Amino acid sequence: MGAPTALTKKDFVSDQEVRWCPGCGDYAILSAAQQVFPELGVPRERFVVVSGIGCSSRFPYYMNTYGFHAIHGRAPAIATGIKIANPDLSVWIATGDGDALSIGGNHVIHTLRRNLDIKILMFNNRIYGLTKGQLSPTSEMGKKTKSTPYGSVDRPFNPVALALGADATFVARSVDVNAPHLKEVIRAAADHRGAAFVEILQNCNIFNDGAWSEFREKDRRDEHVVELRQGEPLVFGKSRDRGIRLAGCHRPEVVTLGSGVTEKDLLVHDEQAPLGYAFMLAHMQPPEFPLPIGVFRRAVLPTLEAAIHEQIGAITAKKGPGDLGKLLRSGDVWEVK
Amino acid sequence: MGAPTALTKKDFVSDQEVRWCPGCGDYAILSAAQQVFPELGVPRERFVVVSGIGCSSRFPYYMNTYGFHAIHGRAPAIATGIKIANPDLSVWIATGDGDALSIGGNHVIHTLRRNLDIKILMFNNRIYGLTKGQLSPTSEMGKKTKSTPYGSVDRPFNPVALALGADATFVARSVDVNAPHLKEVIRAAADHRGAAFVEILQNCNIFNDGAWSEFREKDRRDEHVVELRQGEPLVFGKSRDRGIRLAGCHRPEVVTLGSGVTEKDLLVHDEQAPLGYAFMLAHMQPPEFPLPIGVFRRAVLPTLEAAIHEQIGAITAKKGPGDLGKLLRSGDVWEVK
Amino acid sequence: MASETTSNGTKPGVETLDRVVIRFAGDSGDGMQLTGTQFTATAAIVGNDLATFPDYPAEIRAPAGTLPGVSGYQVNFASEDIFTPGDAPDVLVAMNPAALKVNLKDLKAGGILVVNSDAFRESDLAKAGYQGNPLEDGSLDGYRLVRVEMNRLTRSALEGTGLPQRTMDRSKNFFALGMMYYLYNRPLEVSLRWIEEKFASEPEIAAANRLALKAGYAYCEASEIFHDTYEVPAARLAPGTYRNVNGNQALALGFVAASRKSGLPLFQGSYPITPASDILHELAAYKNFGVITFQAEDEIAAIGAALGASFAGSLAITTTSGPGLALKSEFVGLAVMVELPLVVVDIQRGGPSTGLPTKTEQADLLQALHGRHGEAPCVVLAARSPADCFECAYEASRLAVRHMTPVLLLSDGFIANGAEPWRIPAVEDLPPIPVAFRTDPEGFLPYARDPETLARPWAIPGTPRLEHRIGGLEKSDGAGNVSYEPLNHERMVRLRAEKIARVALDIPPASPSGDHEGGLLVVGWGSTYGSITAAVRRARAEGKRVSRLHLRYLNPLPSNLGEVLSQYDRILVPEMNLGQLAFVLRGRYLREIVSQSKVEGQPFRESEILDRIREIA
Amino acid sequence: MASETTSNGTKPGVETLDRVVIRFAGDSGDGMQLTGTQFTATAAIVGNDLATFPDYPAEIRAPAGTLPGVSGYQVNFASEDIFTPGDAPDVLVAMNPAALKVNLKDLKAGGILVVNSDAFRESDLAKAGYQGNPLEDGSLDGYRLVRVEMNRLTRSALEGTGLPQRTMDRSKNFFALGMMYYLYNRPLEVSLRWIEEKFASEPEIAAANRLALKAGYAYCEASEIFHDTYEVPAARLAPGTYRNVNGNQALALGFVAASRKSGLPLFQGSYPITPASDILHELAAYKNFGVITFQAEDEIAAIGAALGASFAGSLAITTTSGPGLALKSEFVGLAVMVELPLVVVDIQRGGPSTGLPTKTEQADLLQALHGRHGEAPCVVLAARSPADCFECAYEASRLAVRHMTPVLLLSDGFIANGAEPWRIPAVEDLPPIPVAFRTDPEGFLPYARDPETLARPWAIPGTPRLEHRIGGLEKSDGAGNVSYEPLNHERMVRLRAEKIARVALDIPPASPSGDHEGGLLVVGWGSTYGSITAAVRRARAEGKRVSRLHLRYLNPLPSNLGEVLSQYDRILVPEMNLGQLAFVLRGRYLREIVSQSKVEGQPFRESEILDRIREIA
Ligand SMILES: Cc1ncc(C[n+]2csc(CCOP(=O)(O)OP(=O)(O)O)c2C)c(N)n1
Ligand SMILES: Cc1ncc(C[n+]2csc(CCOP(=O)(O)OP(=O)(O)O)c2C)c(N)n1
Ligand code: SF4
Ligand code: SF4
Ligand SMILES: [Mg+2]
Ligand SMILES: [Mg+2]
Repeated sequence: MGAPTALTKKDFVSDQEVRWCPGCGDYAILSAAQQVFPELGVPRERFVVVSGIGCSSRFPYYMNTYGFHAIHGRAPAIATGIKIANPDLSVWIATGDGDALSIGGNHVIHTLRRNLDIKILMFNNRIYGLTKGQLSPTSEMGKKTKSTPYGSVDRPFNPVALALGADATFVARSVDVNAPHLKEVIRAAADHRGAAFVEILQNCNIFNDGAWSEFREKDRRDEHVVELRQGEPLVFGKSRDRGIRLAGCHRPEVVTLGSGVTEKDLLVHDEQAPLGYAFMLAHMQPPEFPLPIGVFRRAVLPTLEAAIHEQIGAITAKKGPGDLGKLLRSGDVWEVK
Repeated sequence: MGAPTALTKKDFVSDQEVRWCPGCGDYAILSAAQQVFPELGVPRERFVVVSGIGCSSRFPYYMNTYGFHAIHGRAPAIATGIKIANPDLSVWIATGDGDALSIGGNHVIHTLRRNLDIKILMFNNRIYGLTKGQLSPTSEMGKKTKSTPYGSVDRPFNPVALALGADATFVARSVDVNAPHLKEVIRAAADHRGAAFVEILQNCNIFNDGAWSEFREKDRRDEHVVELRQGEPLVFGKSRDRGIRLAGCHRPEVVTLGSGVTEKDLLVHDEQAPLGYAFMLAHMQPPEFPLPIGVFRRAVLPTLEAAIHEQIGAITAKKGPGDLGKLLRSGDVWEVK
Repeated sequence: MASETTSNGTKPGVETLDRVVIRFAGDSGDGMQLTGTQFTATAAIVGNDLATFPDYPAEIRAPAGTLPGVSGYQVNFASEDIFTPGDAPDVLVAMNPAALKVNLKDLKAGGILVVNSDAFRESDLAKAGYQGNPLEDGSLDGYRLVRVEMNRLTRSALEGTGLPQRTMDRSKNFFALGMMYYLYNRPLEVSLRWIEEKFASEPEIAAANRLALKAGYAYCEASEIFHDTYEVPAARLAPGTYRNVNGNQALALGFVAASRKSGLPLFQGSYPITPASDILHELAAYKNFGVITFQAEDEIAAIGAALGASFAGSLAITTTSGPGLALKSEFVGLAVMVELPLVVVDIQRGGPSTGLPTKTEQADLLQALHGRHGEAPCVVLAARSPADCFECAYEASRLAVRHMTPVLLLSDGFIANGAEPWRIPAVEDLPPIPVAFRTDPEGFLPYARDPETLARPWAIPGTPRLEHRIGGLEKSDGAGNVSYEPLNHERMVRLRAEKIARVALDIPPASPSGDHEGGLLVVGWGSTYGSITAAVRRARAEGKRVSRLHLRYLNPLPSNLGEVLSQYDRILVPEMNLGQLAFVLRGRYLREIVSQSKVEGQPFRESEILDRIREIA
Repeated sequence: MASETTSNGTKPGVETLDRVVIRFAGDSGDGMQLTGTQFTATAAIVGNDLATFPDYPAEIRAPAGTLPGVSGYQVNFASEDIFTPGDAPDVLVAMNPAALKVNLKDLKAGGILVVNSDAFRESDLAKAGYQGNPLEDGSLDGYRLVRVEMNRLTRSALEGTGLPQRTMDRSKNFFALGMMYYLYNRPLEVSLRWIEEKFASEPEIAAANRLALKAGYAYCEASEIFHDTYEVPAARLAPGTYRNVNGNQALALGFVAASRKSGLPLFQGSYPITPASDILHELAAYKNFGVITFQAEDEIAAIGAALGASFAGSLAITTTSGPGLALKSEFVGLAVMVELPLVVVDIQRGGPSTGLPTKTEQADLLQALHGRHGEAPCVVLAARSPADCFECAYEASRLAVRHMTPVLLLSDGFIANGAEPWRIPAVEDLPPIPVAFRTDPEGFLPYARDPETLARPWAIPGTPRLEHRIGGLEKSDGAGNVSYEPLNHERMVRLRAEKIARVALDIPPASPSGDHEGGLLVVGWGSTYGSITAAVRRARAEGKRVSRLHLRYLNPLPSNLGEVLSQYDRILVPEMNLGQLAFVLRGRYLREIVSQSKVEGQPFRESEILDRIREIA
């Protein structure tokens, strides 16, 4: 995608003051993106960051690229138009759990099924931040929020499962403050040719502080997440002493290594495995399981924008480029003298 | 749900002339519903059939129940309000592949995740019927339609997979003209306490004739579908000589019975299995596999409307029924003489 | 093939007429739309002026033989210039009792009534709700009834084909067509050629239709069921090359032309909806013009994708009907705020809500003008006829690009499906649509304004050193950064309003036809053009002091409009709504307006407007 | 606790004032909204009339100390009746330099300026963009500057608590509040009680705030930094029980009241959006009133669920702001077609598009009136003040149910968040809302009409033998079956229009205040009520012949409105938009209207309207 340029993080910092609450997880995500973008070999002017509405959707203002802060939930629609109109652009979406999965759910699943080469970074703080603390479709049941003062009775979405259900070709999960992991996942999403859905666990320290503590805090996360790495067994724990094994097909279980159980017995991660596998991983949830982070699925399939332009190319090659004068005069015409 | 009443099919036939094209698969679905409804032990006045827009969405006019022919894609929203407002009603949605999965996709997945006790019958003819033949999100790639005269380049949804991704508690598939099977599935959906998503393969003989021939035609379907039956092995074929076995976890394969392979080797269907299993089935697609029909998943979880009313009940029990006079006078009040 | 029509020589008793209106009516399954279109194609080639009105049921296929299943196609063809499909048909072809029942009331007294008498069995009559048989009870005595056993005659003509009887019966519309060709002394070639092409892959069907067409013609010749035949000579149309277009085709062509002339690739984001879907179908076929058609998941995504494509530098359009425009409201507001070019086409249909999807109406004008939250002004245009759709699409594109604004273009079901001859413009005569993307980083400000138009620069992604962010929050004047500053907001609200107001400098002034002043002025917009024009011409012929003005530009209104209106004593505004333009004109110019409303899902008849003119002029 | 405030005795130099305006301003993190609300609560209990204006940034938390992060709360409290939060504050409390910079321009000349001098370090000044220190450069000489080391003083007051310094600093807003209580001789009890309840689970915080509050009070007492103190006696309000409400609370209460009085369970379908979300928050707490709040996935689903609930027999409402209303357009059209009761609340904010989400505006009127395709008339009401929201919610519910129609109710950010004393009505005095669901199958026709209102019957699912189908396609008159019949469509379009027009018989006539005729009439709607009323009162005191009329009913307009307008020589319509009501009145009554526009995201000042009146009266 263009010649490599000597870009640095600084090149991606816009002149706008960042206006998130101090301590918000969004800062870490911004920083990760600003670090990864210069490394992608894409000239800066080819990046477009699109967003909806929400704290997370302020993201484009802070990225010194082309940006479009759209309306609530509609970033995928705009991104789709941009990408189809100019496939040379590197098109990213920054969105929140409400923006992407509540009002924008349909656009997200359609973007994924169509496999447009667009990268969706969904900041999941399990709450509506910008509107000051209402329930989101990822909020856990029983949650007390401004709109559910007695606790919510809504079952939440599992974002990774939903993306898989929509047949997304790239599905991943990472954590705001786990910088190396997050950067790796963002890079992997960028490298994927096709739609990428990345759920980023993000802390809203004002309206939902601590929602993801066990996966964010340095001293706890090793016990609570399992990193998915292609071709490697699913091991976790501070001392990497536990892993995931299949108790039966589709039935994962946590086992402790040693005493007869070795890494050989564990599930080995395969991003290209049949979808049932990724779906199983998507349903591994605490407290029973550690939370998988990393790439759940990566599949190479034609992208929509490429297919559209190929079709146009093929038909143009066959019919010759359109001649406007001829087109206007097509069908039954007659002359009046 | 109320005392059984001696209803018959006739009671569910409205006085409106049915206005589908002769030969349309919708007739068979209508007839199946009109046969099943009287058997459900629900008084007729408690049925409400809601729909969006499309040929399929004409359904409510022909059912002699309460009905609401809404706007395109929005039936789930209306049905949600009806069901929450009055949980005693038996609420059904008749919808098409475009209505449910294109414009209405978001409402469908939210209705499923919330697990409202609403039954969604999606008539999948892989085309827009009412608007005379455009691409639908279930149309196969390469399809030539009015809106894709050179063939479509859109990857279709897998409706069953999408419903599972949205964590639907009941997901099934049936075929318009397979009356006994369809009635069984509709009955099972009715019996399920929670959201039910039923994909019904339906033939549009005008704009997409033959889309599902191999699953519809009496003499071919046994070779091309595998019926999912709880606790039974996945056997198919006219002479029930083939079945589905796991070649590895998540990897189904078709095997021929005999020559060492017996029913014991086959997958045994379990509607309550972990979700990875149902998702695997959802991805069994022709030509490699026979198409599974029947109930993919059935899980019992609290319904939204019940939870809402329970919460109201519990809070009312605790606080006492609201006193309007007191409410108006709550907070800091003062008297002016 | 041409030799096959030699029978079309001169015949005894050929009377010359100025104009004739035929309505073909039958069951939805009878192929009446096709028959009408074929008759129209031939009339066009013969050189008649013409106007058509297809009227079909909302159901895909209502039960055969019933009243809701009736489909009709009316064509008015003439040697003079005409503006409407005609009020009352001179000829009604009724293929079954339901078609007779639905359409008879419109047939002129003494008009020719051709019926397929094979379709008047007792069961057919019952389906149409007839007690007795109208062919026999004398109830049709006021018409020149011509009974033809079309099924039988078609079958016998097709005997040699070996086709099953049901298939044969399907050709009877061509039999009827052949009869009309005989009656009006039309050549068969156009339809024969069309049959050949259309059914190239089904040669038996082609043969059947060909035979049926000729049989219908020959039957009249042989049977002399028509005493006289008629001729409608070519019209004195302006010299040029013509083709027949309906409104949706013309829109599609207009956008492709604008794309070519501007050098911008055309991007259509759309979601199917009657009666707008055909624009998508048309454009989807123009792939070798680089046209991208994106069928989105809904109307919101459709406009969103179009707006994204506009940001990326395409000529972006989105096409829909009323319910879709309602859904797009929020996005049109965003387009106003980000000031990108975008054409939003609304093919109006009967409302409110799902309403009458296949019928025509003009009741979305106020939605187009006001259907957004906040002060969100847009340019609004309306096409007046099928051929005018070409110019309007082109003009909407030009204004959108030049003024960096969303433009709403209104058409309706009547002109979308109705056809008329279109004088094809030469490509070089089309006005230029200059576009200059901003490329110079020097002094670039995303919300700097062109001093003349107040348009902001179009700086598209991919351009080095113009990286910038746009969005729906209020913008600071010039820099375009987010601004909550009170006075900046007021300034921007007024700038956006002024930008649209200045479009009035870029459009022609209002210029009424008729008298410059005095008497009655009939003001119209959109598809009432034909009926108004015809009615006013007639009234003037009667000596009434009546002029007319048809508005293409509804926002901004032409800058001299207030002045023009003030020249007349009375103003009449006929509209297919409850008086929406009338309300706007009253509010703008404080002029008393007589509003004439018709909300039947049907276009105005010339006579309805004429009657109203007679009452008040 | 009451004994703790004995210090609030008589003090030397207590001056009595009729009204005072205080503005608390600080960083978003400084708790200014809380401080303002507390001062207001106390003023209410003291018996003052009052009006408030909270003004906070769009960002959740803009960077601390910056200009966009400034949050303000203005309260006007008085012994006379007042209508606005006041144009210019008498007192400005500025917690940091940014707050000073943003707000100083509004402070009255010679006004009291209380600053937290601890927040004027060099880095603080830089963040606010100050070059020098305004506290030292003489630029504040025109004000009564009172510098208080609030951080230091608060910390020393909280020394014993052992709390970390950062936590201590959070209580400094209570210190400031205590100072204002001293200055205006207010009791501390109300706030002390509130602190106790609010922080019941965090006793250290409660203690800290309590101490800070008293310390602020005591500091003034001890330091005598204020030479005089002031008293604002209780206002002569109409007798009754009062509480303080903001508009959104009042709406919530109004709907609960309507639910109770009608016997219909309340169903709210909503999607959060500023500034409407609080209605959802309020209603979600009223579960023991049987209130169901459904937070939908978007605005479309929210109105859809509400319409479904209405079908099922609930009192159904949906609440949103402009962008949400745009999204609901299509569904409002369906509600018009199915003729079910539904209240749609739009709390207007600055537009277009995302605009200025936390600022106020009145620019959705035309959207409310016209923002639907087809002829889709609705009832439209607008609330004029926080307390009026109660009545409007109630009245909207009554009209929706009685006339079987969607009702759009407009409020805006200003009154949604602004508070005023509300005279609580007795439950038995609320007008009845009779509801009779249809139960009799005999002769049941879903679209039969009440002869008086033209409302159709409400027959809810679950009722035996009333099974019927409704939907968005055109209905046949009476039976309500799908009908494409042209004349039926025209009849139904006119019936729906007439049904809404007849609502005019069910509402009070327009009745201006002031003179019955002659001179200037100021016509307003919505939240301009306060400024207009105050300005007109002032102008009349100056001897101007000026009257005023405030419209609650915007569609239909009161039936005597045309007559009323014709009684006056000139008409002025001040609006926070570009003249939307003015346009409607011109279009309806062909009256010349002077439109006064302000689109700054800020309410009108009394003086702005007064100036305009002086110019033209
Ligand atoms: C059409 C519309 N509806 C509602 C809103 C109000 N709104 C803005 S952001 C938001 C949700 C934000 O939640 P999320 O997407 O999770 O983002 P976060 O702020 O948590 O990052 C809502 C409801 C809006 N701006 N527009
Ligand atoms: C808002 C809106 N957009 C578009 C339409 C046009 N429309 C009606 S039905 C339909 C799709 C029908 O397809 P499907 O849901 O698959 O139903 P089918 O007719 O195939 O049964 C469309 C696009 C509409 N009525 N309303
Ligand atoms: S409200 Fe929450 S998500 Fe929003 S900026 Fe503040 S901490 Fe971040
Ligand atoms: S168009 Fe297709 S789906 Fe619609 S009624 Fe006809 S056959 Fe059925
Ligand atoms: Mg969030
Ligand atoms: Mg379909």
